[in-house]
Amino acid sequence: MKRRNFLSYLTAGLLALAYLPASAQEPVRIGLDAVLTGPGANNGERIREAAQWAVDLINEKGGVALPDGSKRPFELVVVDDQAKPDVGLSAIRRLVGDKSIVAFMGPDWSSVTYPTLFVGAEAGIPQFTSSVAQRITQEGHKHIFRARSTDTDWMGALADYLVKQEGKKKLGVTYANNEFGRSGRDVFVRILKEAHGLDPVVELSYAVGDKDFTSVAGRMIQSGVDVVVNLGNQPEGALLVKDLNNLGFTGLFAFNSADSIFLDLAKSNAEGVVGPLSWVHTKPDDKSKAFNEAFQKRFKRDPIGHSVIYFDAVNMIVDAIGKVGPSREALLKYLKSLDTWAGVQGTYHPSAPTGDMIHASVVIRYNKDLVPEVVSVRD
Amino acid sequence: MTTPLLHVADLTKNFGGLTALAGVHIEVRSGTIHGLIGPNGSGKSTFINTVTGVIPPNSGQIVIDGRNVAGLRPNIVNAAGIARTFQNLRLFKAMSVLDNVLIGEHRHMGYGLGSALTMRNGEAERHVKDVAMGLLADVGLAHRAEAISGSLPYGEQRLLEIARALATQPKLLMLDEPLAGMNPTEMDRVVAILRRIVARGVTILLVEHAVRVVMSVCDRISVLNFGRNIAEGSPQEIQGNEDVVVAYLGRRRHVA
Amino acid sequence: MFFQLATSGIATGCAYALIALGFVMIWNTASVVNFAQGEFVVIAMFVALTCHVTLGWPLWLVLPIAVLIPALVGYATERVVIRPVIGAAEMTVVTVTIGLQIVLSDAAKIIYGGQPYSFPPLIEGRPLSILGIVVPRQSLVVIASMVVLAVGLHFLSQKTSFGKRLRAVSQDRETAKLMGIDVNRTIAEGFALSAGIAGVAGVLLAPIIYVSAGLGLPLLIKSFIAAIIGGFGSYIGALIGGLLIGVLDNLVGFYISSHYREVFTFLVLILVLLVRPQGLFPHHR
Amino acid sequence: MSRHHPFYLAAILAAIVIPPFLSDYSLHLVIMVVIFAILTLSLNLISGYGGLISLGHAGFFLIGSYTSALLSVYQGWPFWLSMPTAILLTATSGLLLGFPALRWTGHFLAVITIAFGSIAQLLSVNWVFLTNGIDGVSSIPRPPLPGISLTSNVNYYYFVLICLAFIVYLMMRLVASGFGRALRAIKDDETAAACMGIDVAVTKVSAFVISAAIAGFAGALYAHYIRFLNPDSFSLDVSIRIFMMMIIGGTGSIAGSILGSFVVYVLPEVLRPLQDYYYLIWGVIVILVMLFLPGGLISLGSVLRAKMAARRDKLDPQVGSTETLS
Repeated sequence: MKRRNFLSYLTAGLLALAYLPASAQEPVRIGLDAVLTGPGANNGERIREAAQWAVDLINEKGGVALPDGSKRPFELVVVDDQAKPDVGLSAIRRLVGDKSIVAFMGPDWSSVTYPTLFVGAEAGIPQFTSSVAQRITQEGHKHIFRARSTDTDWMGALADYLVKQEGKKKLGVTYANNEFGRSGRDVFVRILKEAHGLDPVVELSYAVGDKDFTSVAGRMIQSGVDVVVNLGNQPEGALLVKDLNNLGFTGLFAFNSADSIFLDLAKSNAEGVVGPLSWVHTKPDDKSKAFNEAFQKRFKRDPIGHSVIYFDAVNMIVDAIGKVGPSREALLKYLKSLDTWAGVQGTYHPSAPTGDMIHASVVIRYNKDLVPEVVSVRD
Repeated sequence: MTTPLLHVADLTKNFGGLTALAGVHIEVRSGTIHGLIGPNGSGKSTFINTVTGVIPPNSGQIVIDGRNVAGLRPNIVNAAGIARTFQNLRLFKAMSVLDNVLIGEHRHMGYGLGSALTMRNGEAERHVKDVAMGLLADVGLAHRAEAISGSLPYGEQRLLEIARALATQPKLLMLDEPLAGMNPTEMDRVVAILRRIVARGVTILLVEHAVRVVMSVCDRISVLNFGRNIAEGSPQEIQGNEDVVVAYLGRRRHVA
Repeated sequence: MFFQLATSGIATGCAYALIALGFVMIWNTASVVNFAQGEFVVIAMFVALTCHVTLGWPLWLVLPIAVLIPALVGYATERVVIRPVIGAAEMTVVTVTIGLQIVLSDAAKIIYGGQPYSFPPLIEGRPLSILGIVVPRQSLVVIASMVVLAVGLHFLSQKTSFGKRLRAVSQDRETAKLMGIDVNRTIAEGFALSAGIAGVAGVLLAPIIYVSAGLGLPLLIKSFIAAIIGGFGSYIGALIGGLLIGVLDNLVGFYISSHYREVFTFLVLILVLLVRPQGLFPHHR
Repeated sequence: MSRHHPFYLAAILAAIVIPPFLSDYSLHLVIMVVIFAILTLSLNLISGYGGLISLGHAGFFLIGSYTSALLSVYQGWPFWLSMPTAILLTATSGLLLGFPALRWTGHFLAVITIAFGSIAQLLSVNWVFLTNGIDGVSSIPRPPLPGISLTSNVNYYYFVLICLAFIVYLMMRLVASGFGRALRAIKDDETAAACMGIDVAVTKVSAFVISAAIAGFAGALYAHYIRFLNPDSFSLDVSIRIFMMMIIGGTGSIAGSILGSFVVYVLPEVLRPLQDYYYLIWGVIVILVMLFLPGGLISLGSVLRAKMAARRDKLDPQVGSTETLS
C-alpha cells in the first residue's frame, strides 16, 4: 500500500505542473506581470489596480466585443516576478504557456523585462511594457510595445526647461544605482551635452534602500550647484529632497519620478520640485481630466503615471480584439499596422518599428499648495 | 630504569587569580598503570585537560616519548601518542557505536580525501571496520555496533569511550574517573579490561576516586592536592604517607 | 560637515541601538536569535500610522498603543512559536524566526501594500541650528528618548523584581527554575519587553525615514551587526554599536563613497570579530 | 540501508521519464529545482553534516555564475574551461569563509556568512569594470556538447540532471568516508573530536572549500542556462531560500536536500492561485514544519513509523533520535 501512494503522490505532483494552466476556453484573457512582493513593490499594486479597473469597466459593458459582434467575459491573469530575473522568467513562461492568454503587459522593472524578452518573442505574443531601459526596443524584437515615453523624451524636455526657462548653468546629478537610475543619468548627461553643451558639475550615485542622505546632500551643497537633478525611485528621492532642505539648499530640485507617491512622502519638501513625467493627473487635456475624475471617484486618491499606462494598454488590446479577434498573430499583425491610437496618455503609434509607440511627456512643477502644475507638454 | 614514557615537569595553570596547577611533575613509566589521586578540586581534571591540549598550560613541559607537546592542539597531542576518556562522557551521541570507534581510527585511515571519492577506499574501509569491531569485542560491545551511542546504558558508554580512545592507537591512555558511578561487578570488569590493555603494551594513567581499586591496580601512584604534588610512590608507600592521610582525612586531633 | 554627518547619523543610530538592545535581550533570556525583530519595528510603525494619520488620534494616545501592540505580538510570538523550540538545535530555532519574519512582513504588505508612507514629525517646526549644525527636532526627540529609555531599562533591570527575574533567567535558566522563578513566563515577558523596545524604535524612526512593509529585514541586519560589534550579549554594547553604525554609515557615505557604504559596515563587522571577538564591551551579565 | 526504499526509485524514475512531457513553464521549474538541489547539497555538507550555519551561500552561487559567464562572454572561453575555473575560483573563496568558521559557530557564523553574501552582491553591483554592474551580463552561450545541442531546454535538463547525479554520488562517497564521519563528529562535540586526533581546522576548512566548489558548479550551470545574469538574483533572500530547502527537506540527508529543493522552489508556484497570500502561507508552512517535524520532510517516514510502532506496542516509543535515512 505504501509504495503505491508514494509513487502516485509524486508523479501526480509533477504532472499537475504540466497541466496547471488548464482553463476554460470561454473568457478572453490577457496577462499582467508586475512586482507584487519584495522590495520595489511600490509601483506593483498601482499597476495591478489600474489594469484590473480597466478590465472591470469592460466587463461592466458586457465584456470584450468580438469582430462578429458577440461579447465574451474579460479576464486578467496576474503573476508576480519579485523584481528577480529567474522568478520573472518562470512568471512570464507561465503567462505565455497558457494558450488562452492573447496578450500580456509588464514587467515594469527593466532588469526583468530585458532578460525575458525572448520568451514573448518566440511565442509571437504582443507584450506591452512600462520599462524605460533603451536596449529593450533596440534589439529588433517584433512583439514588444513600450506603452510610455522614455528617458530620451523626458530628458530633452527637462534639460530645455532647466537651461532655457530657468536659466540654470551649474547642475549636479544624483542617481540610484539601479537600471532606472543608471539609464536616466546616461541619457540626461548625453542630452545636456548635445543640446546645451553643458556638463554636470558633480555626479553622485546612491544605493536603493539608503535611509540617510545627509552625506549626498552635503556633497551637493558643498559643490555649489544651483540645480540638483535626481534620477531614481520615489522613497530615495523624497529623503534626498528633505535632507537638502534641512541643510539649507536653496537651489532647484529636479526629479524624474515626482508622482503622487513621491508627493505623499516628501509632503512640504515637494514645493518647487520640478520633474518630467510620462503623464500627470493635472494634465489640462479633456481625456486626462475625465480619467482623473473617474480614478479619484474609484480609488479616492490621485492616479500616477503607471495607472494611465496600463489603463491605456488594456483598452488598446480590447480595441484591437474588437477589430481582429482574440488571436495572438492577428493582434500582433493588426497592431503593427495601426499608425495612431488615441489614449488618455497621448497619441500612440503602435506601428513604430522599434516598439516605442508614444513620446508624450510633461514637465511639472509643484506649487505652494503642492499641486503639480504642467509647465511644458510634448506629444 | 628506562627513560619515562611521559615526563611532566613544573606544569602550571591558573584561571585569572585561581592557581589550578602549581608546578606539577609526574613521570609515567611505559608498560605500567600509574595512578593519580587527590581530593576533589586538587587539579586532576585540569591536569588531564592541559596535558591533552584541551586547555593550554601557562608554563611547563609535557614530554611524551621524547617529544614536548605542551600547548599544542589536542589532535597533535593525540598524534604524539596520548589518548583520553572524559570525566563526564563526551561520546558522539548522534552517531552509532561503531562510528564512534571509527572516529578514533581517523588518523590511521590509510586513505585521503581523493581516494574516498574514487571508490579506492573500499578495502581500507573494510580493514578499519574490522579493527573497530575487534576493539568493541574487547570491551564486550560488539553486539551494540549499530546502536546510537546516546541510547546505551551508562556503564556501556564508559566502555565505549575506552574503546574509542584505544582506536587512536595511543602509547599512553589517560582515563578520567572511568569507574565513577559503577557498581563493584562493573568495576571488576573494567579493571580486567585495563589489565588486558596494559598487557598489550599500552601504558595507562588512571585518574580515579575509588582509592581501594587504585591501590590494588596501580604500580605507582602520584597524589595531588591544591595543584601540588604531595606524594609519589608504590601503593604501600602512599598508604602510610602522613601528608596523604591529612589531605584526605584532615589533621588528626590529639585528644587530650 | 563632520559634525553634521555625525549628529544625523546618531539619530538613525539610536534606532539601530534600540532594535539591537531588544535583539540582545531575547538572546540573553531565551538564547534565541530573533530574525523577526525588525518586523516588530514595522508593526509599531503601521499601528502608529493607522491611529495617528488615518484615524487622527492624538500623539499622546497613539505612542503608547504603538509600543503596546508589538509588545503583545512579542508575548504571543514567544508563547506560540518560540516556546516549543526553545531547547531545540540552533538551526531549527533560527528557521522558525525566519519563518516568522516572512509571515509578519508579508502580512504587513497584504494589509498596507508595498508602497512607502510618510509619517508626520512628532514635534512640528523647522530644524534647529546648534553651533552651525542643522539638527531636525525629530533627531533631538530620538536622542532624548533613547537616553530616557536606557536609564529606565537600567533602573528596571537593577531595581524591579521583573528585572531581577530577567537577569537570573538570562544567566542560568536551570538554576532560575530551581529558585522557583517561572522561567517560561519571564521569557515571554522578556520577549514582550524587547518587542516593545523595538516598537519605540519604530515610532522614533518613522518620521525620520518612512513607513513601509519591507523595512524589517534591512533594519534587522544593521542592528544584528550593531549588537555583535558592541559585544553580543551586553546591553551597553548594543547601544554603542547601534550609534557607531549610524554615524559610520554617514561618514563613509560622505568621505569615501556612497556606493561602498554597506560594504564598509560589513567590513567593520569582520574587522571587529577578527581583532576583538568579544566586542567593544565584553559581555557581563 | 534504506537507500533502495521504493520512494527513491519512484523519484528517480519520475525525474527521468516525466520532463519531456512538461510545458515550457514546468520544465523551467524543474531545471531550477535541479540547480538549487546541487546548491542545497553543497550547503548540507557544512550545515547538515558539519553543523555550521551559512546564510551566505548565494555569494558562492554568484561567484560561480559570474566567473563562468564573464570568461565565456568576454574572453570567449568554452564552457568546459570556464566552468572548472569558476569551480576553482569559488573554492578559493570558500577559504575566506573557512577560517572564520574555525573560531565561530552558530549565529556568529550566520552573520559573517550574511556579510560575505552581501559583500559579494554589492561588489557585483559596484565593480562595473568587471561585472558590468546593474546592467548584468547577457547572451551567455549554452555549453557545446558533441552531437547534442544544449540549446533545447529538455536536453539541458538532462545535462543538469546528470550533474546532480554526479554530485549526489560525490556526496554519498564523502559522507560514508572518514572525512564525512570526522565532520559529523565535529558537529557533535568538537573538543572530543580533536582529542581523538581529528584536525578540526583542516576538516572544517576543506568542508567549506568543497561546499563552495559545488556551489560554484551550480552557479556555472545556472549562468549558462538562464543566459543573463544581474546582481538581483543573488540577494540575501536567495541564501535564505537555500537554507530553507535544506532545513525543510531534512538536515544531514542527501535525499532531504533534494526533496527540500523541489518543495521550496515549486510550492510558491503551486500556491500562486492564492495570489497575495502565497508568501504568507509559505512562512506559516515553514514554522509548522519546524515545530512538528524538526527532522524535516524526509523524516516523515521514520516519524510516522515510530508513532505507529508506539501505538501498536503500547510501549514508550523506543528512544531513537530521528536520525535521517542516510
